[in-house]
This record gives sequence, C-alpha cells and structure tokens, in this order.
Amino acid sequence: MHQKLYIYQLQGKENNQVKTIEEVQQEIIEEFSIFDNWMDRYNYIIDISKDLPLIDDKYKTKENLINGCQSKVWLHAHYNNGKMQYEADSDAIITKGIISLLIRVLSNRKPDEIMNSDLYFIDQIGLKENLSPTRSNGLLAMVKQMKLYAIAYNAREKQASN
Amino acid sequence: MHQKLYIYQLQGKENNQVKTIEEVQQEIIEEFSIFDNWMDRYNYIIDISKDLPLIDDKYKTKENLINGCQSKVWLHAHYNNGKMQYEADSDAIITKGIISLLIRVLSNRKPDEIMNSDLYFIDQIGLKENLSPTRSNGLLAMVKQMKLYAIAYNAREKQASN
Amino acid sequence: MFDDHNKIRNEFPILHQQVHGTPLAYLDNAATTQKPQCVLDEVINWYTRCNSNIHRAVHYLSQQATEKYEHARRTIQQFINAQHTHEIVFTHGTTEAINTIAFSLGETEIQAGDEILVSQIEHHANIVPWQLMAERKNARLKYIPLTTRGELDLTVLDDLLTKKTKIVAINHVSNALGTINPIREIIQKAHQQNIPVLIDAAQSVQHLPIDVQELDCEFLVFSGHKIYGPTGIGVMYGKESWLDRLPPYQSGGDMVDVVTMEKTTFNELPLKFEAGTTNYIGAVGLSRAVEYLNEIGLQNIQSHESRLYKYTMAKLRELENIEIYSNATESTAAISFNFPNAHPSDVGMILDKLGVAVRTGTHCTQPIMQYFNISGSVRASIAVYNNTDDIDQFIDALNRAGFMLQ
Amino acid sequence: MFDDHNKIRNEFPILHQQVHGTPLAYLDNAATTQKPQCVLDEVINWYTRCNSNIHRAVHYLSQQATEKYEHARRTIQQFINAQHTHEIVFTHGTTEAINTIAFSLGETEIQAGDEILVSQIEHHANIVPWQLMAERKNARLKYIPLTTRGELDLTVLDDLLTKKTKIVAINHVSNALGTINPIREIIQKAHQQNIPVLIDAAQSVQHLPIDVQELDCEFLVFSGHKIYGPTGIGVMYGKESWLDRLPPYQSGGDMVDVVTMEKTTFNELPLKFEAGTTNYIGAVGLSRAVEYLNEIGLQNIQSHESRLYKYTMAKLRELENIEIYSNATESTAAISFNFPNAHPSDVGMILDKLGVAVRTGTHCTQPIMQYFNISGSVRASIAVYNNTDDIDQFIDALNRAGFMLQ
Ligand SMILES: Cc1ncc(COP(=O)(O)O)c(C=O)c1O
Ligand SMILES: Cc1ncc(COP(=O)(O)O)c(C=O)c1O
Repeated sequence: MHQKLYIYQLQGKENNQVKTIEEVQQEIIEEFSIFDNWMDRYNYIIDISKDLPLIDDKYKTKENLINGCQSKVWLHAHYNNGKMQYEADSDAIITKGIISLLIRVLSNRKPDEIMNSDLYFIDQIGLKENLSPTRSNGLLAMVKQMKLYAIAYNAREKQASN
Repeated sequence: MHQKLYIYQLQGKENNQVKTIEEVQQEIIEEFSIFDNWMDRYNYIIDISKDLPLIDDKYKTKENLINGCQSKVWLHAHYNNGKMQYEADSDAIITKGIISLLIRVLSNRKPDEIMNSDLYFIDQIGLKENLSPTRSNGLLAMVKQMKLYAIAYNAREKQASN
Repeated sequence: MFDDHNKIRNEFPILHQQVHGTPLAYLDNAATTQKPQCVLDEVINWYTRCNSNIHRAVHYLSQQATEKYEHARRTIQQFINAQHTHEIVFTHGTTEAINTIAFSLGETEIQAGDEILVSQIEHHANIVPWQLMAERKNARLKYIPLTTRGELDLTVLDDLLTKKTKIVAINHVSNALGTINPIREIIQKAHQQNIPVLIDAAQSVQHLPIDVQELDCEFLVFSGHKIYGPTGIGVMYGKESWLDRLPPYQSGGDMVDVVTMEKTTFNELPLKFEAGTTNYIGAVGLSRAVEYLNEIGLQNIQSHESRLYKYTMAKLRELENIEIYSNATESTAAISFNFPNAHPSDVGMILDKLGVAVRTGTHCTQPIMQYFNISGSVRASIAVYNNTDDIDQFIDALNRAGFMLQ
Repeated sequence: MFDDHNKIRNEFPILHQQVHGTPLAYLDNAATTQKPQCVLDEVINWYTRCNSNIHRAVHYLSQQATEKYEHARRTIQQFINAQHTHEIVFTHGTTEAINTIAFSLGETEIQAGDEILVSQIEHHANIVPWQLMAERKNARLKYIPLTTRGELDLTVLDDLLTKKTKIVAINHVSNALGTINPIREIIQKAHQQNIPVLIDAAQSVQHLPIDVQELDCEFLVFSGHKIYGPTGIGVMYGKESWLDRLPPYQSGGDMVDVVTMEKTTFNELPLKFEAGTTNYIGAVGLSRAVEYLNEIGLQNIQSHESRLYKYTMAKLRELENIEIYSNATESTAAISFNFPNAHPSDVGMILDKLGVAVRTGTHCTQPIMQYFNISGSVRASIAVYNNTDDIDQFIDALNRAGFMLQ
C-alpha cells in the first residue's frame, strides 16, 4: 500500500507546477483518507520523510536553524524565475515527514500565492496539533518563516517593477 | 434581666476567693445559658465591659500593650500575697467584656492554678473564635501572657523557697 | 441592569446559606468575590478530563491542557484589549505582579537617587514592594497625597513628576474607600515626561470596562479571586516593549531557553515571566469567570452595581452618628465608615452575628487610616450578586450595632 | 502493598478515559500527578461553603476559611514532621520557594566571592535562581558532577565544600533520571562546615517518607500539583532560626506589621513570607491530598511503586536497542531512555497515539542532557495509581515505535 501511495505522491509532485495550492491540498487529503488508523498514517509520514532528501547539508547552518524546543528544523529558501523554492529538514522524523508535505504544497510557487495560502490540509489529515503554537517542534515557526520569505521576495519584486 | 445578672456576677466575684477556677467557669456558663440569642449575649458582654474599670491609666503603657491586628489590649500583672492580680483593658468593647470574664476567672489566684488552667468556658459560652489563633484581637496573646506571668512568679517563688 | 437578578444570584451557591441562623449578606467582596457555578464546573471539568502539565509535551492531555491555557490567555487579552497575546503574563495575583515589575524595573532602570511615585491611597501591595526596591537601589519613594474627601490631590502632581521619576504606580479603584482615581490624567501627565505607568486594577476590572490600549498604561495588574475566579491566579499586562526590556524576575522551568551550568538564556514573552509550573487550572477558571462577565455584560454589571452603591450610600447617610470616609466624587463598590464612638471590630462582630459579612480593620491600607487618624474602619463592598435585601439587612444590623455600642 | 489497587485507581476519574480511541496509560507523573476525587470534592466544598479571604476578618466565613487554612498548615507540618507550624510557608510551588530562598539569602548572607553549591542533576528551578543571584552578588555557582550511572560524584564533595560555600541546594530525587541522591551524606558533610542545605523534594515527598527533623536540612521545598494536590500551591519549609534570619522576598498585604509611607515593619513567621492573598483554597486541597496519602499509607505507596518501578525497568531492559540513562543504585519513579536512532519526540508522538502519555525532551534538566550528550530523552514516570497494565501498554507501544522508527 505504501508503495502505491508513494508513486501516487511522486506523480502529484510532478504535476505540482500546474496544480494550485488548493488542488495539492485536496490531493493530500485524499491520500490520507485511505488510512483508518494512526499507525498507518505515521508509517506513511515516516516513509515520505525517508525517501525525500530535503536539504543539502551545506544549508544546515545555524542561520537556517529554526529552534523548536525538542526537534531542530532547518529551512533554506531561494527565489528562482518568479517562484519560491524551499528546502528543509528536521532531526525528528515525523516532523520531517510533515515538512515534506508542506514543501510539496508550497514550494515552486509565486510569493503571493504562498503569502495568502491557508494550509487547511494539516487540520484535515489530523496533524493540526503539530502546527499548534503550543507544540514546540518548530513546524509552526517554519511555516511562518516560509511565508515571511515569500513576503520579502514579493516586496522586492514590487519595488523592482516600480 | 441585665441588672439581675450583673448583681449575680458581682456576688460571684466576691466569692471568688473561695471558688475554684472550675467553679467560676461553671458559674459563667450558667449565666450565659440564660441567653438564647447572640444580641443578648453581646449586650451582656458589653454591659460587663462598661461597668468594670479594668486598668488604671498609668498602666496603659507601651510595655503593657499586646498588639492585636485590630484592637489594642493592655495587660498589667502583679503578685501579692502569693496570688496573681491582673488588670487589663482594650479599645474594643466586646474584647473588653471578654477580658473582664477572663480576669474574673484567673485573677486573685495562685500561679500554679493559673498555669494549669483550661479555659473551656470561652468555648462553652460560644466565644471560642475570639480565642482562636486566627483572630487577631489580642485576646489569645493576652491569655498566653497571663500564663507566662504566672509561670514567671511561680519560678521566682520556688527559687526563693529553695 | 438585569431583568432577572435572581438568576445571577442563583449562580453562586455559597450565597444561599445561613450563618449564625440568619441568611448570609456577603458584603466583603473587595477582599474576595464568590465564584459562579460555571467557574467551579470548569475547574473540576479540567481536573477530571484534561489535567496535565502544560508546554513541551507531545501527548494528548498535555496538548489539550496547553491549548486551553493559551486560550485563557487570549480571553484575558480580549477582555482588557491588549494588542498582543504575549503581553498577558499569568501570575499568582496582583501582589506577585507588582513585585515582579518592582524587582525587574529596579534591576535595570533604577539608579541611586531615582524616584518612584505612588500615592497615599494605595494597597500595601502597591507600596511595600516599591519601598523595598527603593531601599535596595537607594531610590526615593514619593507619593501623591490624599484630600479629606478621600481623593488624590492632583494639584501637586506636576511637582511630584520630575526628571528622576522612573515609574508611577497607582490603583484604579481604592479597595478601602472605593474612590475611582483619575488614572487617565495621571497617565497623560506621566507620559508627557516619558514616565511609564502601572495601574493596579485589582479593584476595577470586576466593576469597570478596561481597555489598556485606550488607557495607554505600560502595565496593568489584577487578581483572579477578586473577579469571580479561583484563588492563586492573577494577571500582569505589560506593553511588549517594556516586557521585552525588563529582565526576568522568578526563574526556573519553562522561562528558559538554553541552560548550562555556567549560563542561561531566556525564553520569549510571555514565558520569560512565567517560571515553573503555572497555575494552569487557575488560568482556565479565571478565563471562565471572564467569559461569565462577558455573558452578563460589564455594562449591566456597572449599572446594577452603581444603583446598589447609591442605594447603600443613601441609606448609610440616613444613619445618625456615622462617619463616612468615602466621599470622592467618583467612586464605586466599597464604602468605609465608623461609628465615632465604637471600635470597628465591635461593629464587625455584631454584624457578623446578624449574618452580615463586612471587613473591619485597615484593609491593607494603613497610610489611609493614618491620614484619617483612625485605627481602622468598617468596609462594606458589593459585587454583581448583591441586591437591596443584602443592603437592607446590613443597614438593619448597623442600626442594632449602633444602638448597642453607643 | 494494596489489597485492592483498583479502589485507588477508581479515585482518579481522569484515568478512566480513552485518548485517540485507546485507554489512557498516564506515565507523565513527574510532570504532574492526577487528583483523587476527594481532593476535587474538598476544593469545591470550600468554594461552595466557605470561600472568603483569610486572616484579619471577624466574620464567620473568613474565620472558617482562616481556620481551615491554618489547619492545612498543621497537616503539612505533621506530614514532614517539622518542629513548628510556623516553619511551614505556603508558596505557589517549588519554583517560587527556591526563588524566595535564593533571593532572601542573597540579600543578607552572600558576599562577593562566596560560593553556592548545587549539582549537575538539578531541575532548572534549582539552578537558574542561584545563577541569577550569584550574578547579582558576584558569587560563584559550583556543582557536584554526574557520573555515567546518573549518580552524583561525591568523591569531589569535600573539595567543593569550602569556607566560602554559603548554601548547598540539592534535589532529593531527580525528575529526569529518578536517582535518589545521597542527601543524608551531603547534609552531614555540609553541616560539618556549618553550611545550610536546601532539599528540593519536588520529586520525593510523593514517593518517600520525609522527616525534616531527622534529615536536619535547613530548607525543604515541594509542589502541591506533583503530590496529588491542586495547581498553584507549594510548600517552603525552613528552620525557624533561618526563616527568622532571612529578609522577606515578596511584599504586600498580610506579611506586614506597620506600614507608613516611609517605612514598613514585617509580620511574624510564617506570614512574613506569604505576601498578598495566598492560594488558600489550594492549600486546603493540598492538605486533603496529604491526608489521602496518609490514609493509604506512604509505606504502601512506596512498596507498590517500587515493585512497579522494578517491573518497568525489567521490561525495558528486555527491549533491544534501547539506551537507559537511569542506572543509579538508588532510584524511583522516573526512567529516562532513548532509542539510539530515533528522536525522542518521534517516540513520544507514536506512544501518544497508542494512549501512552510520557514526556519527551530535556525535562527542564538541560545540564543532564548535555552530560549524556543527547538532545533529550523519553521519560516514563509512575504514581500510586499506575498498574502493570499501564506498563504493559507502554512496553507494547514502545515495541511498535521502535519498529516504526528503526
Ligand atoms: C526536581 C524538581 N524541582 C523543581 C521543580 C519545579 O516545580 P514547579 O514547576 O512545580 O515549581 C520540578 C518540577 O518539574 C522538579 O521535578
Ligand atoms: C487595590 C489592591 N491592590 C492589590 C491587592 C492585592 O491583591 P492580592 O492579595 O490578590 O495579591 C488588593 C487586594 O486586596 C487590592 O485591593
């Protein structure tokens, strides 16, 4: 089952360029709807985290570190051809799996899409508590940071075009 | 009614020399048993406080002041013919009335009687809370001080007779 | 105003009892308020379903407890209209909040010779921490004096605010006299000289709507138990810039970032000021109390209490031979008085036996008593659940006490 | 041991619930304990019948509340066998108690160059307040180091205790590792040089009988919420001579004697250290919790917990690929471990979904984590209501987590 889903997910990823944030979120929700218990869901998240190399080691710098209380999260952002590219990693594997979902939704998009996005899929697939301000795993700070990068590049773009 | 009780009480006082602490306490309990409500009881206590001059003004010194949080209590003790004599006063009238009861029970007695006395009448006539360590009206401190004086004179007496 | 005031009264189970064989008239609300059933239910509900130490844990109970706690913080934020949630720090009460600010400010902002301005109408909690800090730092404590009406004498304020004044700390409503102090004017004058202002709102949040952004005060503090909430919880509001600037007070778990045996760095706001396990169930209870106030409406409370206050004052003024110290133009909730020839504790003891709970003594405001040259006073103070029956019982009892003690 | 352990378990309503569709196995007791029904009933009972601000009032409710509060103090006194009731100070928790002692001691007993001795096995609450005080007073913080078994290395104690050491502050039981520290030996060595000792008993009063006169420690502190009592209440025991000698910490109402605008004198013990409205309902709840412990018997608790602890340890040791940091000869209640290749928070998240509540992270003991060179650990900790079912569920869940994460 995991194998199948994994391919499905990679296909999803290839189509990312044309799909909207909305569509990718729906896609992930659908993927997760197959699981009827937590262990399967976590197994899947762990799988995702393992197979995707998320960040180049050279970007695992102190500047890119978002310090959560328990797990470390690194985020590296760059801007390319009008689109944001995100790479990230964590020393905790479930966090890393969730990161890979977030990147799948947000990476390779225009800044204003990202700025205005509402990441409801997290809630719908039952991972809401992971993005709660009270869960200090660095994920919420990471999403905030992703949006901040988008805002920054958006502002730069606007200035350039003025 | 007050008038009658008052006379009764004065008679009691005259007989004090022969009555034991035990007997005077019983006498007071009997007196109070006539009242079936608090206002009468307090009226009586207030009466007692008014009619008995408790302490000479010259003894209302700082040294004789027992500082309660709300009301002031002065206590003066002296030793005469083998017996303790107490005089006391308070700026709060109910406290003063209770003091007059305490003096009626304890004054003009041998130190060792006082040291070992158990003042249960306070409880029985419903004034227990006034002698609780949590009620800062100075009464508890006064009783302690009365006993301390008795202990002190008792020790002096023993030493002298050795 | 309330269509059905009994409905409110029925929310408070403790009021429906007899003491010494008479119905209870509880008029000691400035000392502490009673708790509505919904607050008690909420406390038990959280103990029974979700009790778990907050922050840092990944398990369900802790997650729920943490979210509830942070929700309580937001409830308080909205209640006093703070700009940021992290400007709300949970303390154990007003006293701890003022001690925190006095200490932290003292550590970094106060030099020898600096001045701290309080007033003569303060509760000891807003005097002694400043006194002790001033002593430690060789600073001076000054105060705005009282007038015979029980009001602050603002004519001297300009002289009292100097270049050396580093903070002004004033209560909003006096617990002893009920005076509503002119905090807007004081804040404005202090701000003209860039002096921060702390408002002790222990006696006002339960009676008057508060908006910290409109008031523009730097700090505002209050206690949960005086606003229908549990004991052991309170609030310290501080403007973000000030809370950021001040060093922590108590230290321990949760308020730290990195701890080594050699050196510690601190957590962000508000946790920097919340050392150790907070009274998280207390915070939940307090936020339920605030929600309850919101449900019945602070405007309604205000008009009910103001009517009752006037009723009480009018009845009291009819009594012969009474000395009332609460004569300020603006006042609420608490009234202090004496029978000139009777000790307040005698009055209190007789009232008690007649079912009336008032406070007697100095009300933790000895400087006010010293000003009026009295050893203490009788204080009656009202809350939302009091009614004219309570007041009538109180006045009857006073009549009897006055008669007995004259 | 208990004839009928289920009877105890049934006293704790919160345990009988499902989380994520599985029964709850609550093994986060070192963070906070659950409350027996009798404690909750007592709290509600007092709010519903007798809530009133304590001390200084003459009315019935306040009198009752005050007596109950002072009775609670006596219950605590007897529980730890203090010599005097006034040696028991109610605080809001262990953290506040340690902050109080660190501050007060700092003000009058610490000179520049003096030394404070703690250990590497302390909770942040017993490190940071000393660090900050040492910084303020130019004193030095030294520590007894750990060994790889998770024990204190007493071989260096003689060298660490110098003429400049002004206090030794040590926990009795480590919250992170469960190690029972050799406090008798430490107290004895410190006393040989007339150095006072503070015992942080936050993790021991609920597990082991404590007798402060027999221990002869100068101070001992603990938190109510970790001993089946309410949140927001704690205890600071101090020998009379030391409490008399130290200046007050927080100031405000109740702890003062005479207050003028110029100068304040302080109340007697224990009120000198209880500023403002205390959490008097919390104190009543805590004393009910202590009575509950007395009813079931601390000896019984100890033998039940010790059996369960050994059971857990044996089962854990059977797991492959587990690293256990709790290897002290004497230990109780808490066990810290990791799967070497898995992040503790991953383990905690999986356990959570399987109904098992453990804590993961640094447990407010970063120096211990630094010593073992780990970013955190998984900690399971037991209480009187846990049983072997809880442990079996925990071990099953660990097996699954280990498999998923390897
Ligand atoms: C050993 C130890 N000391 C101190 C504390 C701090 O206790 P509290 O947070 O209740 O103030 C704890 C609690 O985690 C502890 O385990
Ligand atoms: C105006 C004022 N400030 C401060 C306090 C102290 O509050 P707490 O005792 O709850 O800390 C009180 C309570 O009596 C008060 O009335």
